[in-house]
Amino acid sequence: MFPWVYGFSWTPGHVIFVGVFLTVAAAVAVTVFLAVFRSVQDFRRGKARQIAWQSHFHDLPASDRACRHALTGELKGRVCDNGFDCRQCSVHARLTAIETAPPAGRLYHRGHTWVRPAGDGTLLVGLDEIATKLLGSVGQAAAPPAGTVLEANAPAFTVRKKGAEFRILSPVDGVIVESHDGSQGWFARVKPAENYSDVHLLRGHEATAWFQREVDRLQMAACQVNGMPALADGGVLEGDLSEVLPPGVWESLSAEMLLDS
Amino acid sequence: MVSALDRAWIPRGVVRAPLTRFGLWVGLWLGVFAVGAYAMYLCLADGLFHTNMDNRYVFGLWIFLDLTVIALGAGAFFTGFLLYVLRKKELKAVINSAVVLGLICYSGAMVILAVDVGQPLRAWFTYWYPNAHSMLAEVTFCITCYLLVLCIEYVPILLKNRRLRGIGGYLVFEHELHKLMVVFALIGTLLSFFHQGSLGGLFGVLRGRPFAFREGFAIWPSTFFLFILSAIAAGPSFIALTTWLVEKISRRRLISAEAYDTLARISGKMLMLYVLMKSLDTLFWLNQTAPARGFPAHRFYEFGNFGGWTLFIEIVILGLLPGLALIHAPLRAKRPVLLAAALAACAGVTLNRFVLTIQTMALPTLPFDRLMSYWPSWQEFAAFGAVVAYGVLVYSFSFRYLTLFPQERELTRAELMQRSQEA
Amino acid sequence: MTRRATPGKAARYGMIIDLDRCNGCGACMIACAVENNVPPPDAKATPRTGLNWVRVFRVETATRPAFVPVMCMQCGDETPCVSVCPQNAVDVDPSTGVVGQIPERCLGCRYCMAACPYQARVFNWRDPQWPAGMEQALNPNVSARQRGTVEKCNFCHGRWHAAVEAAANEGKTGSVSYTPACVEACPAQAIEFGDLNDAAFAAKARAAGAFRLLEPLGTGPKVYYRTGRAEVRGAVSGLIEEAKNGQRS
Amino acid sequence: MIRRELIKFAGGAATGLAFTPLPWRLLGDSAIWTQNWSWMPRTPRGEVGEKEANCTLCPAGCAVKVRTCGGTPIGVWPRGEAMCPAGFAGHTLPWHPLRLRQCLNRGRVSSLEEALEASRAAAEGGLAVLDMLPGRTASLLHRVHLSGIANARYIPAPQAEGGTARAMARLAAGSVQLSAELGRAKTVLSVSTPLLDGWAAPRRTAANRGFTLWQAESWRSRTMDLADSRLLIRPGSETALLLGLARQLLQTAGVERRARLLQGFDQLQAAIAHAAPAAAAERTGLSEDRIAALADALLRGQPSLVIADGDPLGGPLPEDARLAAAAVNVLLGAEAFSTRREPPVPKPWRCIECTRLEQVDNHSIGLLIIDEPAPGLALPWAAIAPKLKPEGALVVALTWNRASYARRADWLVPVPVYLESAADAPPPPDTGSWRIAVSPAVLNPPEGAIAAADFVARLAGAEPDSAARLEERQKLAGEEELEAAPAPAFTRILPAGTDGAQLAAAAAANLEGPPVAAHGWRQASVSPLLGKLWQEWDLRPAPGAVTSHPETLRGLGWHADSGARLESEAGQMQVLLEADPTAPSGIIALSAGPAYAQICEAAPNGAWRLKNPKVVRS
Repeated sequence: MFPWVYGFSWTPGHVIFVGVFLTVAAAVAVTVFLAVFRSVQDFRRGKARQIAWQSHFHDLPASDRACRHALTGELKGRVCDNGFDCRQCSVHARLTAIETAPPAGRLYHRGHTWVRPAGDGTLLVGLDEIATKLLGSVGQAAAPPAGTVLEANAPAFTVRKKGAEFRILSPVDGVIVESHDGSQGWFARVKPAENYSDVHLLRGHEATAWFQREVDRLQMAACQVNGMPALADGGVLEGDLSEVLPPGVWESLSAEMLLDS
Repeated sequence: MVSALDRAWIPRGVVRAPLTRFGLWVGLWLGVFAVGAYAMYLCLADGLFHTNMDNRYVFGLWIFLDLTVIALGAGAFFTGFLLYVLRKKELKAVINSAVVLGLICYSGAMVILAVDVGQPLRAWFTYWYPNAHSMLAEVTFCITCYLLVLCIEYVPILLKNRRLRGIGGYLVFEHELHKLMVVFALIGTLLSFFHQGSLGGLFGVLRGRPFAFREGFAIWPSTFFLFILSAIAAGPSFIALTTWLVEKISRRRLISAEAYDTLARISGKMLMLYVLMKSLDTLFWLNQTAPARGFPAHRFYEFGNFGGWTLFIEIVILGLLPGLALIHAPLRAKRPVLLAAALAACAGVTLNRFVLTIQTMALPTLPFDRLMSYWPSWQEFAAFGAVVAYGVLVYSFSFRYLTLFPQERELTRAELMQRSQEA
Repeated sequence: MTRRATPGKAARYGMIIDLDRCNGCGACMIACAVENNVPPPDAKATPRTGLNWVRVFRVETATRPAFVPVMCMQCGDETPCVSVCPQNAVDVDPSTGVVGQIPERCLGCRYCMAACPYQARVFNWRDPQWPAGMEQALNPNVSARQRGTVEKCNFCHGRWHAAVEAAANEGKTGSVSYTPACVEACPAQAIEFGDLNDAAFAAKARAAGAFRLLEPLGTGPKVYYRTGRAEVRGAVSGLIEEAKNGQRS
Repeated sequence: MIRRELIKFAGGAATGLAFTPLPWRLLGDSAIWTQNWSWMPRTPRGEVGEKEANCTLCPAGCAVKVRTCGGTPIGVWPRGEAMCPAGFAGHTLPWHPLRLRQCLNRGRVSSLEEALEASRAAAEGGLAVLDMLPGRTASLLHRVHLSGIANARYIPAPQAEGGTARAMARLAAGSVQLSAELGRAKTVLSVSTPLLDGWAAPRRTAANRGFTLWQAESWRSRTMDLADSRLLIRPGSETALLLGLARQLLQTAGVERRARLLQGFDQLQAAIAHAAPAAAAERTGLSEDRIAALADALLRGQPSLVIADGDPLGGPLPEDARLAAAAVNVLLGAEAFSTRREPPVPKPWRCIECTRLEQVDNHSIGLLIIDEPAPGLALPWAAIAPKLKPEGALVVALTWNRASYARRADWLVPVPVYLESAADAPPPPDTGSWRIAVSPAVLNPPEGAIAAADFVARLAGAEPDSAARLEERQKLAGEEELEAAPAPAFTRILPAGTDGAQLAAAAAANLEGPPVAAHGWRQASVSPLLGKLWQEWDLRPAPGAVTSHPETLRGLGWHADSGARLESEAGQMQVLLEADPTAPSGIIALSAGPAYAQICEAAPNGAWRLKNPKVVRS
């Protein structure tokens, strides 16, 4: 292959043959290098967690990725391609341009967490009713300690139950200043990050629509199971779902609803 | 402790055998692997006389099986091509499994190859002193490159594991790699195309072996193209078969009926095309190529063990019939028919590889020579057994801990729901 | 791949084997093994695993059997083995026309053996072994081959090399004349060795009664056979018409 | 930061390294590592030379040149004429795996002095030297040295002498030695004799031989393959064929007229009285026409020659076959026979007479010395054992190999082999002219080896000087060129005292057991390299191979390709059963080699045959 190897001389066949394969090898190498380079780049720009979420997000079934405006019926069947991060979403910006009033009450994240301003400049972060129904009481050990940096859509903490493990996505950017066992509904008091924004969180009728949809999903699953408390009023489900649903179904359904796969 | 760890690695929402059963299964195959590894050691450290190969059967069981597994492993590249390039979304259901199967087939073939050449330490000479005219050089280049590509394609599947994805930048790298996957799909297709062909060309160019020799296009004999066709015809069938087998062994439903149907339909169409081409090629060879080289067709089929029946079985029984069954929608809708046809298609390709390797070796060329038979030694069987065991192990671990069938979760939930309803 | 030709006139060495003279004694096989340091058979060797660069086939005919020595035919036109070797361990020396096998480069894939229609190639299935002390009696001009490599007749390359050196010492270049071991050994003088570029020798090779093995394959062997017996010609040549003629006679 | 810099440094270094010769050099070197393995033999180094010699492995004594490297022989090549395959491997004989290198006393390592001491003690009970290759200078020296020992005998191996020529000599007037010269014959009938395969010089086997060959044999031997006409006969029917042939010949008027004038004609007539064409045909399995055609060919193609020596390894033919062959030769005029000239013996050498083995009384040998200089020939032990004293007889084998007589001998004394000492070949059986074929010493014999003649000299109290004596004789031969003389007139057609009726009865006798055609190639044990001819290729039957038609094997309930044991009343040997569709059916061809001597018995008529052989699967 090389001119200094004894008795070798180049022929057109060699040129084509070696050329093609060197090209292929180079293409493979360049592509891999590109992937590595881009990954390093992502890290350097601090986009790693976000990209990890993006990668994860794209594995979710389309039904899990419904746009908030599809939930409310404003847009028909739109699937989010932004990883539920409406802060950069042009569609969302356009649709909510007029709505400027600061929200009151809970703002919901699609991973079934909520955020509520505590009034002293900090935010309270908690699990919503569905998550609580799915997981039961979260317990002391679950909440992250004070000082933990949270990033929206990045895993905030992990919940273990019945041998299964779910990570809970953080709804906001910020730093935990106080953690709580969740007995009062919240599990962390967060000091918001400087460029804090909450536009990606569901609010008002969006939240209602989304919540209704999630309850429907649960109910659909639940209805197929005998002995499940049936709910005609669309209210909150009764009982510990982990006891009622078949274990495999409970785990995968919970993971799906918590956007964990 | 171990079982908790095991559980933490198993993908969410799927059901896997208890750890003890899995351990037994793994232990069984590790045993097979150990025997084969010993046989390989004998061949490598002591010499190839441990095989029953000889100066007549210079290629034994291994070349036949290498060719066969690589043909069946073609499902990997073809599925990738259909999914990433032709955008056949239905095949997303099996792409991961196909990649793992391809990786197993190719790496296994490489291992067997390393054992069955006389001087494996000199394997790199092919890169150092390549002979551009040799089909084997082309095969070596293509297979090593493609194995690399398969490894790269395997990385995202691996990194998506429930535990691994949590580590550092794994998901980031996976994400970036995935964005470039179409490049690998294209390169893989190119490489596979050439080396499947070159494996066919391997025997087709043997001008000294009129039974194998074929004329063709430019530097490629017709077997070059026939091998590609037969491999892409059998590949989807093999994926359907293995998926069904895994379903049976794991007692799970893994892919939807539509996915089976798509695989079968593609396999059937390609098989029909292949049978047509193969028939034309055979007619041309029997009437033109071979007689021109002093070998009238009857000379190939007058030896007791290898009558004309091989040709009939290969083309009609294991080619035309499964092809017809697979292109006819009502027929392939019946699962047993589909599976039988897929099995026949794979068997047909296997027989084709057998004929081209073992029968080519057996048939005498010198007019005063006679037919000789060959039976592999236990070492050859064991070495192959080790590769099968390696494949089963890699697949078993991949199946248990990685997401090979994205549809499985949904199907499992439906099934679990139904079961608990019945209870 | 290609070697620079020796300056001066190139040779095309070839053989003419008289099948009517060969009596199948096997002297060529033993002489060849001695000359080329081919090891004696091991305890489990068989005709199918054995190392013989030349083999004498016994061919039954309608009358008495014929003996056919088959060595590497040194194919010329479309050498089946050269083009298949993945790493150029087989080449044709343009200065001699001899197909060379480079054992140091051989991977042992045996593709060349599959390609050879004459089964002239053999494989070292195990390490070569000589009884203790017998390695002292090896030919110093030819090195022993390792297990896992292919070997074959090269028209006694060692002898050719010695002849070239001797000629060079005398200031001569180009084609040299020498005698391979089997030719020297044959008690019946059934093998004639020469340069096919030499008109007289070439004429002999093309004379009536001469033929080559499997000629229609187009491999262009440089080993010719000759017989006056039609039945032998029919049984050996592989030509369909010849076989019919042989049966008739 | 530091880690990143380290990585950068390493990456840069790796890239830079690729542009230096180092990695390429390493790659090249690793190619060499795969080529030089410590267990690969190194070819010898040293100055290459050439020595003229003669091959002394068999009586053919072919002229050879020995190529040497640093003094060690690296090849034997023909000088002028031709050589057999074994000759080409002759230079490896010193390293034969069965080579004996030390004196052994019943398996225990011992010394030459002890062997001599034990021999001296045993010699008092009567000493005999059995010479397996008579006719050499060493054979003469045995006789010279034995003349100084009381009660000593010299016994030449019977099968080493040409059987037909010896039988013919008994028909000639006066005491002569005869030789059958193929070179003079136009038609030759060979009866179970490997005429073209080791019987004579290799040049005889060349395709351009000057005679038409009819081969009568019971298996497809190499000579049979090469013969112009093949007569496939039943084993043991040689005498019947020859008597039938004699009867055919006598139907020609001229032949009969001449034969009537010879003594013993009446006995011959008595012998052939029962050899009616139909009887001979029935016995041999040939058609009457075929025997008639043979007779016709022998008569037309004069001078013609009948040789019925038999295969020396398969066992010589019985005496009655040799007598019948001699009679046929006389009927045909015996023009191709010549008087064998005795090789010159230096005047002062005083030799004792030769004793034939059958002349030796039973229980009369206290010390038997077996001189086995070249591989191959062996006598059945059953022929030797009765001659030994029942109590305290000692057998000393002067041999190079641990196989043939080693099992029977009390003492094994290593001798130098071909190329290790100066030696000569005995005169070949097919020529009456005589030349001395000497091979000089090229190698040193192993420590402790002693030339057989020197061992006998030491026993006789003489100085070992066989090398010097060989030189002396060689000089003598140079002065005196001895040409073959025409054969004397034959006055008899059967030796005096031959009983014609007995001869007829021998021809008609039925053989016991399955028809076994035993044969062998005496050179098979020269070198393991020769295994190429039967183990790595099937040009010859492997020693120990039992070959038969598949149908015949099946009929006997034997399975091909399986190891088996061949047993007879005298012993047993390992055999390999092989099926050969081209083999004659109904006959078991046994390629035994020297191992055959272990299991066969010597009949009073000089033949050795298997008695009640059977194959036991092992």
